[in-house]
Amino acid sequence: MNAFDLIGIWVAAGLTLMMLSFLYKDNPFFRLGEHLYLGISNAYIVWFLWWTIVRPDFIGRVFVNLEPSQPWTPNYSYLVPGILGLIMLARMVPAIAWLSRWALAFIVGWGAGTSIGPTVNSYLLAQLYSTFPWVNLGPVVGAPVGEFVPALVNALLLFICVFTVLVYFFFSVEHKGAIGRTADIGIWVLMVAFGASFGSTVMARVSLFVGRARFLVQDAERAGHAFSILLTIGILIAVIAGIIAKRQGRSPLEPPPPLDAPPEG
Amino acid sequence: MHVRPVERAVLYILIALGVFLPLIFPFDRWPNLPTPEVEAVYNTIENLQSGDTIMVAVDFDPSSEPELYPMLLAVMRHAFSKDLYVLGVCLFNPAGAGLGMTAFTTVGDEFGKVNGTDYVFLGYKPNMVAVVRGMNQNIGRMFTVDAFGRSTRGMPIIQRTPRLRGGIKYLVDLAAGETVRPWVAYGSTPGGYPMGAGCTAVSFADYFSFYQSGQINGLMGGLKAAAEYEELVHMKGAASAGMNSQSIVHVLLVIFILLGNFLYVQSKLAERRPKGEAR
Amino acid sequence: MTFMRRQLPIIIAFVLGVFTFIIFFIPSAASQEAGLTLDSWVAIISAFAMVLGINSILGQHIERVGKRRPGYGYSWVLILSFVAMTIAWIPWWRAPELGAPVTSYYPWGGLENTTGVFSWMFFNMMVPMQATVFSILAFYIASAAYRSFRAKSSQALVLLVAAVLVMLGRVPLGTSLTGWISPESTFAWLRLENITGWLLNVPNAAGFRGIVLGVGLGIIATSVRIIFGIEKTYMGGGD
Amino acid sequence: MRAGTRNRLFCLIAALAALAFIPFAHAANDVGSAAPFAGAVPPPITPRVLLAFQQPEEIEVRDLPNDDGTSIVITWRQSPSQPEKVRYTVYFSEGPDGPYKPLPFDFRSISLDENLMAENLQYFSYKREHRNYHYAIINLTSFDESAANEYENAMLVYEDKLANGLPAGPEPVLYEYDLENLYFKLGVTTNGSVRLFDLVLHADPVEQWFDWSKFNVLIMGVVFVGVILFMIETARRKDMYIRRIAGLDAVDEAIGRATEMGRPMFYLCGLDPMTTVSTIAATNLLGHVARKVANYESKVKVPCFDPIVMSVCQETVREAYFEAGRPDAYNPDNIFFLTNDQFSYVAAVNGMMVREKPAANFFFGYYYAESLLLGEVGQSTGAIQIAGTDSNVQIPFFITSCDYVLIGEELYAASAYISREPKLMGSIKASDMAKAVILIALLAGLVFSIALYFGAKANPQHPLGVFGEWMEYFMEVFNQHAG
Repeated sequence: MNAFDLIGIWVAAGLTLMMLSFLYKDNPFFRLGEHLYLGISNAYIVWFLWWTIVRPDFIGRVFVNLEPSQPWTPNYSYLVPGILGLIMLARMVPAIAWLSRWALAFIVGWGAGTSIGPTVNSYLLAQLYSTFPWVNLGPVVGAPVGEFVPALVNALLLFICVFTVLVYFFFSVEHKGAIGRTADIGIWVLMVAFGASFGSTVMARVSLFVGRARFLVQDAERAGHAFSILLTIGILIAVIAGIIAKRQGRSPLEPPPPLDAPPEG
Repeated sequence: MHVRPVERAVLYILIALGVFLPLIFPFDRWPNLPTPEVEAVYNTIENLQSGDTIMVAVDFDPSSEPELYPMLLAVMRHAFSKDLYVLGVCLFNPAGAGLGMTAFTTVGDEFGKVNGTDYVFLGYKPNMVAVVRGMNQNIGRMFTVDAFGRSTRGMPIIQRTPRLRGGIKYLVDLAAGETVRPWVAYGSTPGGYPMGAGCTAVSFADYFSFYQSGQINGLMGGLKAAAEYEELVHMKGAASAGMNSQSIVHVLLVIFILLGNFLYVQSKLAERRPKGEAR
Repeated sequence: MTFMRRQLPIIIAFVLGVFTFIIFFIPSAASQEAGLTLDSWVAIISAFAMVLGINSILGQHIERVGKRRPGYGYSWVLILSFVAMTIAWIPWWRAPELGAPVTSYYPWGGLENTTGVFSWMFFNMMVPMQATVFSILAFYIASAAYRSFRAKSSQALVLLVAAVLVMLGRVPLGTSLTGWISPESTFAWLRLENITGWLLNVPNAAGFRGIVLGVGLGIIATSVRIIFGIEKTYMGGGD
Repeated sequence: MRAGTRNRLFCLIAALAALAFIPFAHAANDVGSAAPFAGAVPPPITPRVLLAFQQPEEIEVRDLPNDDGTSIVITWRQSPSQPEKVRYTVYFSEGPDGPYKPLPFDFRSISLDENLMAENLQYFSYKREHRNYHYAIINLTSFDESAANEYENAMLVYEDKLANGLPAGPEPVLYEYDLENLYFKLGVTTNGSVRLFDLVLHADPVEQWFDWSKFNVLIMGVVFVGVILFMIETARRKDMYIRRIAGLDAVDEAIGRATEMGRPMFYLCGLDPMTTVSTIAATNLLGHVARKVANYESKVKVPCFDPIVMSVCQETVREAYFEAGRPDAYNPDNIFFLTNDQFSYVAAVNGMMVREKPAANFFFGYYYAESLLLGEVGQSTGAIQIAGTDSNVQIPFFITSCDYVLIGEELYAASAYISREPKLMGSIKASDMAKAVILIALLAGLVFSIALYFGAKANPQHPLGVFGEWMEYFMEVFNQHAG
């Protein structure tokens, strides 16, 4: 554990506690962490885009040969995205800002065009085909009762649920009478679906905090008890701030007086 | 419909305690009964003799660290407790290399193993297929430098196992993405060494078909499997504590929901009673 | 002149939209190649556009520092951390070629230099903060469940019951509540993990399938409005 | 001659033939063409189970349809004999009668119940009898790949030997397969030994210019696009009815409340880039919301996750202020970029929410795990929150933390609902008609399923004969194009 890693763990533990302090209330520590995080994440994204897209796909194809051992010829067709990219940057110059619409149209048109085929295929057809009862029942027809009956019940229930939920999404028809009742069943099915989905993700979310707690309790403690020291400092500061707040007659949970009023803008 | 600050504070403190206490004071009230696919990985490593070499592929990144990092620690502790030599590599993305370096050094120090002689972490290299094929043939040529920037030319562990084919007895691929299929197709099958895998709970179903078809001889899915592995190795660590926390927090949550409903029903009754009896 | 400002973008969107739609149906090598080339072109244009983003955020905070607006100290933190990390990844001097004995400490380079300053900042600043903000969800999922799972209406009751059942069915402590029902008996489906499995496989899958069918139609309708220039708000205009 | 003796005689003759075959096999090996591949020579005595295996009929080879001209496909009718552990395999050679070797790349042998033509609609049309036809796809480019692979490995070994001064032998050369005349033979194999059927198969792959397996996708897509354009035209003349969507009626209420309290509103377009259609829908809706904000002389802040989405939002809001007749009130600083990293974006937005205490929050577009972080913090600051997303998993989190939630398609109907523009309402009517068609197809599928169930009870092999096949074909028409 050389000094390089030791400082690293202390910084990581400190920033972890700073960001967790948001659970108590918004405080200067969280704000510091927030702005630090913004600066670093933007720098990381610029490196990531350069290292994984601009350098290999654009520079590597048009200007410089990145793998000297391989035969290489410049592919000038890749200048087109470069020019369109620069046109997009024309937005910063108000006089020719309208030029950027060409690049916008290119991207939005591409997005719309590429989505129709796969959407029909996997959003519509795949869901429709797997709702037909025979698809799930076909292979099970000959099976013994114990296996066949649950499959039959599930296949029919699946069909009814999809049917009613789809009826709920009708827009241009008044939800009254038969359609209204089917739509109501559809809402019930959606509620069960959302409840089940909510319940199934609790495990994943809790394991995230378990991961952080493990880092604090194991890795940070091993690096000179970083966790316990920083935690006590944090609690002390919170207590002192609470006392000052009480003396000024406002509850600790309110933010301090407008020493830093929200920036107008 | 608002949550009063006091309720919110009590809620958060209880959850924080529910997670921290099992980590600080480990206990095992609720055993994690091992499932066959996890036992398969354990038995393969358990049947190896000391002096054999295995490779651990750290193919995940910080976003799946909570589930796969404890699994990595458990497998490493098991391997070192049996005096196996361990090679490490990360072929998923550069962000995963850091986790591998920390795990290898932490568990290495725990067992007094020397970096370079008993274990080596080779770091990240892009273009997975070429790297796996190259390592099957000659590790030193593919990784001239390990993750710590030291040349692999003079390393005893590299001299002892110059290549994966015929060099290692087992491969464990802890995968957060699509790295199991290339490892099977270009590493384990042509190289002739058996392979096991670990994955997040979410992608357990996708990799189960590899286990059923026998391409991998064992599969560990999520934190629960890591806890089972720790149970088998009798070295209770982060995963078992994690599962205890999960149990506590889930039950806490159910209690809160019932409590919330109880208070809600009471407030509804209180509203109706004064109007009803008009005392 | 208005052709260049108004009609030409619509024509570009139309041509791109129809071309990418047609490629989907042509399996030949040339069309696959064209599809992949267009994908990487869009990625390159989006990468260039990031300059607009950096210009926007740095612009805001430099202005906040310049005008000494309240909270400008934090803007200093943002600007300095951005500059520090950007300097860290630009390879100022030639990196030592691979395998050469490591003489001096080489701090520059992005994540590929695992012992560089950039990697240090990534692993000790960005990753912990990312994991911590993500982990706050464990607290918010509790307060959201506590506040909103109240049996106000029959629908809310159904939402609450489904969530509780699935939660209990996922944890060893929970499933031990119905552990006494033997897995082989006819009542095996009453075991919590089987109920959870059923809830996720039938109502949950069916509910989302209905939504996805609706979303599919919505996506196609919106794409058509874009390609045929019926909905042009994305291009703004005015002049 | 009783069957038993006939069989034994047959096996005797076959064994003799196999014996005769052996020297030839060996000879071929010595000649050993320059192919770097020392294939596993089939052991001399083929086991009885392979000899007894009845050769399948109708073994044909042709170009693989709907592909880019790199693969051929061998199809054959299932053989009546069904022993276990016997699998089909394919051998190749570079001359019509040359030595037949296993394929150089890892070609998984096919078991007797695998690779049925009826199950792969990407290359075969759906027929019931296709249930007892097998297929094997051979991609000719993998010959060159495996040759390159062999060459690389050989070079590594060669350079290794040179580096250590060992005798390295001749320098390996990249073997060129002549893809025009490759000949194949179908065979059966069990634990290492193989028997090839003596039918020589050869075909030239052809590049298709239309993927017929996607024909159903094309028809449905074009018909639906036609209906949308038609409805948009007719919508100009007569007005349309749209059912009440609670979330969208609340938008006016939320804007009004924000103006009274003199506090800003936050509008988020989601975390997907501009190429995702739900982000396009979110920016369209921003245009209509911004026009109302301009009329109310209130302020809407739009923190963006993607720079292109930011530019589009700036254009949209400027256009809205222009149409509302107040171009001067437009302030581009209200629409700004934060970062493209998920959690620093959320931390920054949460910080702004707590400090500026907006009166209303709008979350439209596609969201990931951070939906609850935004919703919960917004809820704790007491803002009215309206969310609309098509990312299924995040809808429950918005339901527990927001006042109104638009589910899935309601987000796409939002801009039409609020603007009431006839051309947008037309496309809503079109998607309703498409939903009606889907419901009819589902009902037909239900009826067919019930009929097939009773048919299968009567005749498990061919439920309802030809009609049954037509019903199954109807359902397969709605099957997605795999791969």
